Amino acid sequence: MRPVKLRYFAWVRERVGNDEEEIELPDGVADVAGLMTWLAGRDEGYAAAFAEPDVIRAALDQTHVDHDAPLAGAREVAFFPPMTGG
Amino acid sequence: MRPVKLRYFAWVRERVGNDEEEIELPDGVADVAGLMTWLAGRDEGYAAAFAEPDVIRAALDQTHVDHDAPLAGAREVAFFPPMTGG
Amino acid sequence: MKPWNPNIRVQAEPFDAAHESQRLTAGRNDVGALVTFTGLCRDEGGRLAALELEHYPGMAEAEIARIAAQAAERWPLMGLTAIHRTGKIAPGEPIVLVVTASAHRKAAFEAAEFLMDFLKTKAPFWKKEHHKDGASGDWVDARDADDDAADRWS
Amino acid sequence: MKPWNPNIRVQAEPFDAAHESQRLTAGRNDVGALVTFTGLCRDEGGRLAALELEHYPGMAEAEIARIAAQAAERWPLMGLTAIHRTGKIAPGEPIVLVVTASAHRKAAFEAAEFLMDFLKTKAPFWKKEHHKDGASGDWVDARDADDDAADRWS
Repeated sequence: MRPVKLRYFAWVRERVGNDEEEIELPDGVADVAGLMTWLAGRDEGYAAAFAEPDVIRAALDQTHVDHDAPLAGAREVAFFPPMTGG
Repeated sequence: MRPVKLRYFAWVRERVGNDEEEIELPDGVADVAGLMTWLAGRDEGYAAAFAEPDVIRAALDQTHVDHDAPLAGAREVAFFPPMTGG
Repeated sequence: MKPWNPNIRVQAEPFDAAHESQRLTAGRNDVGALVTFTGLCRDEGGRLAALELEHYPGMAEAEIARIAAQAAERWPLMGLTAIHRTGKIAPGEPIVLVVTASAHRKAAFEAAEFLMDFLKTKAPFWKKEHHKDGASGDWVDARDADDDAADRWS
Repeated sequence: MKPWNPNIRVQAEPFDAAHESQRLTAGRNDVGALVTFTGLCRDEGGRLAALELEHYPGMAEAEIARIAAQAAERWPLMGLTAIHRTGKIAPGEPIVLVVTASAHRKAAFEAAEFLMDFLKTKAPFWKKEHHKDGASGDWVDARDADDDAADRWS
């Protein structure tokens, strides 16, 4: 178990009901996809946020990553919908 | 024979030694190419201006035309090098 | 070419496109082409009262810097500015500015389009609609056309 | 879309790119993308004292209007400005301005590039170089790259 900061943006943030939190990364949660599955099981809000994980984008330490990216070493993990700036 | 205004620009103007003139279009000069051939025979300056007719662009009444365009009806004929504005 | 650093900012305040453009050419005689792109908030036929721009502080600046570095590697640029606003923005107001300077127009145009295509699809910003009837509307959906535009550069 | 007329000018005086851009968006909330291209006089590594722009009065304006009409037919534009200067222009000074306004960036970018490609190859302007050593230099040669750029739109 090690501490990780989680950050949520846009409708992921709204559904989770929080913009950031510190968690202890559970053993067995090795990559981004695994973390989303684990988060979806926490409560209804998280379940709604991560109901369609394929749509969610992730960043490790403020860099875009794919869902199979290992969490090893990451201090900040962010989840958000596809970007719509510009 | 009918009067036509001729206009020259850039190095065509410099070689001809004149920016515009009024001429009587000789019988037998029917298109832009024919007019260039006739002009090239006038003196050394015109010969230098029209030495490479393929390079010269022409406009009839301020609209770009090809060298086979008939002169019939045109009041203003302009000759100039390829454009280099912008 | 003179060395230069991209000018990247994420800010709530409006920007002055003219001033930002002039900065890239001031005091130099080797810039032949300057392209400025301004993205503005539309009212969508009178429906919208505002757009609200959320962003990921830190990553937004870092990601724009990564996109700018790619553009600078790909085209012979002499200057590059990218400014993205955050917070509530009313219709008619500017949201994003990209300025590129180069000796020739092809590089300046292509780099500006490249920057905008990747700002749209990679920079962590999200738009939410606020409607004129007072309702807080939906988050704007990502457009497939924007992904296609970004894909053409790969 | 509101009706609009292209703003086309051929003039010796400098232009104000910021003012011309603002004119296309002032008082309206449907423009989402504004592209401004400024072409500037380069000193070619310190060699040039000035460029002198000769033009064909009457035809220059008419030809730019024809090019603008083609752009307006091809892209859903909400405004278009094209200004070309004439006479002697010093390094660092602007020569040409194109501004395009549209709902989306693709149309604004493409129309601006189209306008510049055809201004270069079809509008009757010619550049002569004036050298720093006092010599009146050569007429600038037309570039094949400019013809190629124009050909890609056909």
